[in-house]
Amino acid sequence: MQTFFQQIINGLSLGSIYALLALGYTMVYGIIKLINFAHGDIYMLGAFWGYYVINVWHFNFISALLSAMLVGAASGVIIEYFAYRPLRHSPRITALITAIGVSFLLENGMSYLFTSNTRDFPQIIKQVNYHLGGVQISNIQILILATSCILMILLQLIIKKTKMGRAMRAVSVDADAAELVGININWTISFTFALGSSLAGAAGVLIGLYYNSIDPLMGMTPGIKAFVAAVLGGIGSVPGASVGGFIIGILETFVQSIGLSAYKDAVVYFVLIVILLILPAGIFGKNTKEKV
Amino acid sequence: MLLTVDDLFVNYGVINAVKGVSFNINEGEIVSLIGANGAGKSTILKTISGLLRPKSGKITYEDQEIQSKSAPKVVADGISQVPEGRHIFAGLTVMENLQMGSFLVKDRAKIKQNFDEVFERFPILKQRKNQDAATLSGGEQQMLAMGRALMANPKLILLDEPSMGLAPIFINEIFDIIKEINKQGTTVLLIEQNAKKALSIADRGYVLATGKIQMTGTGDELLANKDVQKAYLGG
Amino acid sequence: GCSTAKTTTKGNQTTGNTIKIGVNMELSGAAAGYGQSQKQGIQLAASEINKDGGINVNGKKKKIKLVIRDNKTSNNTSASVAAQLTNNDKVVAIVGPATTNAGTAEIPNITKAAVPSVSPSATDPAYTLKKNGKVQPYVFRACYQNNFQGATAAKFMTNTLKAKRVAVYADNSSDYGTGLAKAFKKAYTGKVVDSQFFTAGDKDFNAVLTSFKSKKIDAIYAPGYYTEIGLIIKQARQAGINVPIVGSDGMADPKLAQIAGNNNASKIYYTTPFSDDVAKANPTAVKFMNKYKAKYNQDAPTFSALAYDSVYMIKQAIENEKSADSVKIAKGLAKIKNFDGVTGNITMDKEHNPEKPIAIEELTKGKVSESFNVK
Amino acid sequence: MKANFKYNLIWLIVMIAGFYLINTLILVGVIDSFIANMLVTIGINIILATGLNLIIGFAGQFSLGHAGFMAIGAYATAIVTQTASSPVGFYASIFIGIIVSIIAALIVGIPTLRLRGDYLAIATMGASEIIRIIINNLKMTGGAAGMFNIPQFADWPTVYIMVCLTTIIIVNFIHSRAGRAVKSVREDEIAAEAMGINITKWKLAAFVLGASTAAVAGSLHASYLQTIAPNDFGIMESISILIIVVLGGVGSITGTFVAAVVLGVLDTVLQNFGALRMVIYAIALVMIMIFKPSGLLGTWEFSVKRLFSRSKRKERVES
Amino acid sequence: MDNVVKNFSGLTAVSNVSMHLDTNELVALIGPNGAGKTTLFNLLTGVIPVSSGSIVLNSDSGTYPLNGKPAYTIAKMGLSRTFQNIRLFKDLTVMENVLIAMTSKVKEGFIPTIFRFPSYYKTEKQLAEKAKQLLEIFELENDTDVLAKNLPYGTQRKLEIVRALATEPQILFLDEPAAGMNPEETAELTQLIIKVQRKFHITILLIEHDMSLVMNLAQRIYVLDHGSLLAKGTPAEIQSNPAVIKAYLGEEVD
Ligand SMILES: Nc1ncnc2c1ncn2[C@@H]1O[C@H](COP(=O)(O)OP(=O)(O)OP(=O)(O)O)[C@@H](O)[C@H]1O
Ligand SMILES: Nc1ncnc2c1ncn2[C@@H]1O[C@H](COP(=O)(O)OP(=O)(O)OP(=O)(O)O)[C@@H](O)[C@H]1O
Ligand SMILES: CC(C)C[C@H](N)C(=O)O
Ligand SMILES: [Mg+2]
Ligand SMILES: [Mg+2]
Repeated sequence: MQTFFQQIINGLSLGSIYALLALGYTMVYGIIKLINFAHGDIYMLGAFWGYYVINVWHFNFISALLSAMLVGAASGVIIEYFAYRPLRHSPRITALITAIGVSFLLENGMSYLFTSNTRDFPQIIKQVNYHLGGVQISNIQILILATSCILMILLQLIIKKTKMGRAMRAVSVDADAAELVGININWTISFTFALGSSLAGAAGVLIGLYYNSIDPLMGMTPGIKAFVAAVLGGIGSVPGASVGGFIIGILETFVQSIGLSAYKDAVVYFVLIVILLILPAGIFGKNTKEKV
Repeated sequence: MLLTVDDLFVNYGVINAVKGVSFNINEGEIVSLIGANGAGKSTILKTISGLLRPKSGKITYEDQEIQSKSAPKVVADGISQVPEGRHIFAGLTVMENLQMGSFLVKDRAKIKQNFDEVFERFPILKQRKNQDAATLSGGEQQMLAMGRALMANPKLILLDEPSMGLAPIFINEIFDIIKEINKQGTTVLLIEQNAKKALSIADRGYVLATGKIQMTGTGDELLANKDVQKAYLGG
Repeated sequence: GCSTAKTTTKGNQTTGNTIKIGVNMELSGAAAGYGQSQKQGIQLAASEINKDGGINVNGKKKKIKLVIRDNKTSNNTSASVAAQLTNNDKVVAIVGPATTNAGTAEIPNITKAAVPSVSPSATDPAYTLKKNGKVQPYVFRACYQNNFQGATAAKFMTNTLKAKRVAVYADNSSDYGTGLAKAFKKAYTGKVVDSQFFTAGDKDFNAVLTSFKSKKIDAIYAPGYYTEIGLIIKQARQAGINVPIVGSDGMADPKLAQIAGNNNASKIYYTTPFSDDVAKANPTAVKFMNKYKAKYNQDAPTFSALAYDSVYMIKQAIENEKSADSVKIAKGLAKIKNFDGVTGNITMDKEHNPEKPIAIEELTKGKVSESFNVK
Repeated sequence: MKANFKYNLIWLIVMIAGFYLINTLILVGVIDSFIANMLVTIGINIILATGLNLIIGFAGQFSLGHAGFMAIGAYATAIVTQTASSPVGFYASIFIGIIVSIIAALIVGIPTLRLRGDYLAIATMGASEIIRIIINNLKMTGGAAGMFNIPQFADWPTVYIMVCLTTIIIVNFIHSRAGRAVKSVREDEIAAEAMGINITKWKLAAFVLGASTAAVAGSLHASYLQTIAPNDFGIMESISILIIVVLGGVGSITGTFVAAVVLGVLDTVLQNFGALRMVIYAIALVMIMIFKPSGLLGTWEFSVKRLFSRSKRKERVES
Repeated sequence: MDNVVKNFSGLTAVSNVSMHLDTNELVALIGPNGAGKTTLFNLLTGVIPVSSGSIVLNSDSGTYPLNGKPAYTIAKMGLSRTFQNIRLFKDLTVMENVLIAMTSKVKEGFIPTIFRFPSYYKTEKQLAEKAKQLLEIFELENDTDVLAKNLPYGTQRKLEIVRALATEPQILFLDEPAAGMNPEETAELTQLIIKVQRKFHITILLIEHDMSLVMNLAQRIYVLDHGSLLAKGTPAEIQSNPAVIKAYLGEEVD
């Protein structure tokens, strides 16, 4: 029983990491229907930023986190401006390939500049473990869990309740009509990228701190997983991204705990496919059947 | 002169959709633009509202050249377009669609007042205000599109085929509403396939064919014109 | 009749004053981390040799010219790189690739060109062998094969740690982890309670560790690389698993303790050719480590040491054969005996595997506290 | 009818001439084994990418799982030729690979092809990963170490012939009733169904055909390189095939050829740039996409017929 | 068709509609926006499944229930349609658009197709000729190689009708064929529809808001309002039906 609850904690904290990354994916996808392959690499940039400012400039945790969010936001906006904006009226698959190209560029560019060695992330917050009836959870786990829940609620509020959020939704359903009511599309899309990418930047610092190891390719695997999580939850949906992240985290943990660790990704993909067959637009996705 | 279009050329890649069109609209008028499919009517509207950039020509609005302004700036200047095919925001409620209409209006009281006016004019929208706009019927969507445009307090409203695909009973209603909007001080540029209806409520009209103005006159003059009758009024 | 063209060569000759050595290496892609370390070792060796005037070929000193090419950690590209190195660059020997997979992809092309290749780290037992069990004439390596390391770890578990129940947690994404796990299980006489896998790039091992915890184990055997094993150590210790963790030379890197955290890195053991003790007794190693530190401003990882040795093994072969022609170098490599390398005293066996001493190091608080000699 | 025969004959002559050109160049030493290596890689990529272009460009189904089917072919050949080490064994292994990949494509395709766009992409990517993970954990396939010492039966002529063969099959498929049906599915599923097109059947047809050519490419890959491992068939491999398709122009087989060649040459040239290679490659990729968003050739297709009618027209003008 | 019902999660778009079409009849379906006309077409052609009720086709060769059949089967059985918002295969040529509609009529095996047996060329040629003939009726024979998306709007509507005819239907459903056309073009279209019906001996059911077209063409009219039948009868009856005037036509009739 104790083991069981411990596994739940393990699953939740892994899930919260996927959720954190999936939120950014979903934001960007929601507005321009682009799988932003480079999202995982912005997370990597955030982690490296945190690494340097803490080690070299001796930032504290909060300022490292906030500055990494700024760096994430800035890189998201810059990438959108140079790589995606020129392709806004091109086929979506073109933009996807560009996103893959940007991802390659960030991964290999960083490897080139900083070598592909793994680095240990400075442990700026001392890890403290809390024990509750034999089940243990660390302060950093709680921090990540709380952050991703709060961010999810915050994002949902921004999208549903603010003027900018409405503008984002309007741009995503009909960009021309949005312009006709006075929405600056470029601005709105930049804002979305800034928001989504700042989440990746924050995730970089949090996850760097949690696992204590960063490298230029660190964005690849969780990037794909987080994307799968976003799809599972219904890509474009904020609560979907979180739920998808938690489901995958718990599922992976469960599969490993019953001794099928060699198949953990296979099981995740299998469940993904099964869920998509039942809910073709993911758990929270609106299945907008075309009206004939 | 509220709006002057001067020797306008617009291209889609190599296709010349509009070839040297000039016309003008006075404050308080209803001006109608009629012409066959593909004549370039929608293209002209989109160019005025800033969605398209002209190849050459001038568009002057309240003594300012606006042909190189972006759509949001044009909206801010007081020109609203009701696009062809309605283009309401699916997935947003009726209420949210209308809120989007006054995206650029800062004054909360003013927004509130706009809501009241729109709901008064389109009572059906008030009934449906929390419904997803995508589930409205065609006529209701058209009303929503007009309501949304009015939420921006436009001086000039551009209507692109507001009667398309509507049942006869809705068509009458829509034209009544256009007249009313105009009476309350909004200048109207109206594009229509339904030339008879359009010309009958218009102060002046222009006939457009393959990207050029062919004819102009008051609404009644055009209605009485033989060529116009033959080509656009069905005999 | 539709006969197609075939090319044959008698190997590449060295003409002029430079000896061209190719480097077919994982400089980008999944194994780039290892490839980069190896490149540094290779470059250090080459510049050292050149500073001394070069390699003595039958009385005449010739300098090394490295031709470094990236194989992207792709089999395809590795084959292509090998072809380019042998055909266009006319190298007389190749160092690399780092991985067994990229290494095997290179074999057809280097064999055709009769150019030997020394891989610093391809560990699969069958790497140097043909299907029929005969040795590949141009394939050499500078590292142990998995069987040897796995079996050594198994003996150590039983004899020194007295572990009766162990869990195996292996890297499932290359032959390295799976091969070692297999060799370990074959040689281990106690009970393997649980056997689980992870994938390179994973960062969260809590689920498996939690289930290990409930199983009363005496030790964990975790073959893999420091990038993941470091995290496994950290997460195991944080989860309250304090049993010894034993691994392989993939862990022999100063980064391991950094990633795990020094406080967590106790009761950690790994098999390695490159132990601190050996190093202290071995002037070659001391020299290497100092120079490496001076040049790259970091402690030398095992992979750099193995790559460094690979270059010197080629040098040795050239000097012994008094020729820098590729076919001769291959002969020379096969005959290497008592070569004084950073990673120990090396003698090439019949299957082109280096025989060298193996040691097991223990980490306490992140520092090497003891090393055991296993026979 | 005669005209049709003429065009087919011209194509045949072009193919044979190409073969002898390469052969001569090898004999006189212009093409060394390095360039031959590049040509074979390009050839295998062409087979992979034309199949994927059929699925994505013509049937409009966004599949991101091509590497999985390639893996099936590769392992079929590796396993079969291990015991049946003869040309017959090799061709039998290609056949087995095709059969297994068709079965896998049906299992994957029947349920998932109902999904749309990016959802389909993720589902197929997942399916392909499942295939890879299973291979990674099987004894028969050598696990993560993969298989090496695979006997080499595929040399460049084999690959050349297979490129011609698969291209003929795919191009003829596209330019026929089947191709039209498949394209109608891409254009508008609802309208296609209303015109009596069984959309599931045609989607599946394209998917299965694409998968079976991928298996052929896998067989050639395994036999030529003589070593394979599960990691060769991961998501990145699927993506790199996708890149060829999009770079050449989604819906242009000619474009696929051009892109495979361009990327193949670029890749080998970049070998000279060491660690910068992937950086340059990434920048090139982004640049090409930004400046040529619909791919190098868009949907343009080379056609002997058109060439002829054009030159005829010219003749008429001149005379 | 009997007591057909369609529910969309909570909304009843079509409720208990019963109607019938006789051979060679030309019937119109009118009603306010959102009355359920298009939905009814979708039910008849299998685009969406019916919630309850039955649809039956009585053809010369027997009686076939159409409920639950997929759209492509229904199309093969001889029910073809056009769409309210044009659904051409936009990036394909006019010719291809028509040929696709003939796909299910040809049986050419995979092997002969792939390896280009002479029989393949023969079938292709026959198909192309048949398509040409159809296109000639609508004066589209010179546009065979034009991409559908580059056609003017009115011509696209015509092409949709040609494409529907190419499936050799017994019944043709036209959803607002005159939408977006001016009166002149509408008149022209009216003539075409009459011509087509005579030439191919088919039954036509059409939806239209343009009363000039409806009143000139229809032998009978069904009026739908809020998903149920409001009235049925001849054009004259409908025009003077007060309920129809109130719900649909409005006070003044053009
Ligand atoms: N996005 C586009 N790309 C290329 N050509 C276009 C585009 N939009 C319109 N056209 C062409 O420009 C010309 C004018 O089109 P426009 O939409 O302005 O006509 P319209 O008068 O509004 O017709 P309708 O009555 O059908 O709405 C037409 O020939 C049309 O085919
Ligand atoms: N796929 C769908 N999902 C949900 N509601 C739908 C769907 N299709 C149609 N409806 C609803 O069913 C009702 C009938 O729609 P339908 O399109 O049949 O109307 P119509 O009579 O063709 O109107 P119009 O003359 O405007 O074309 C409308 O309220 C519409 O919103
Ligand atoms: C550097 C390591 C990834 C190489 C590994 N020992 C192998 O044989 O593949
Ligand atoms: Mg228009
Ligand atoms: Mg309708």
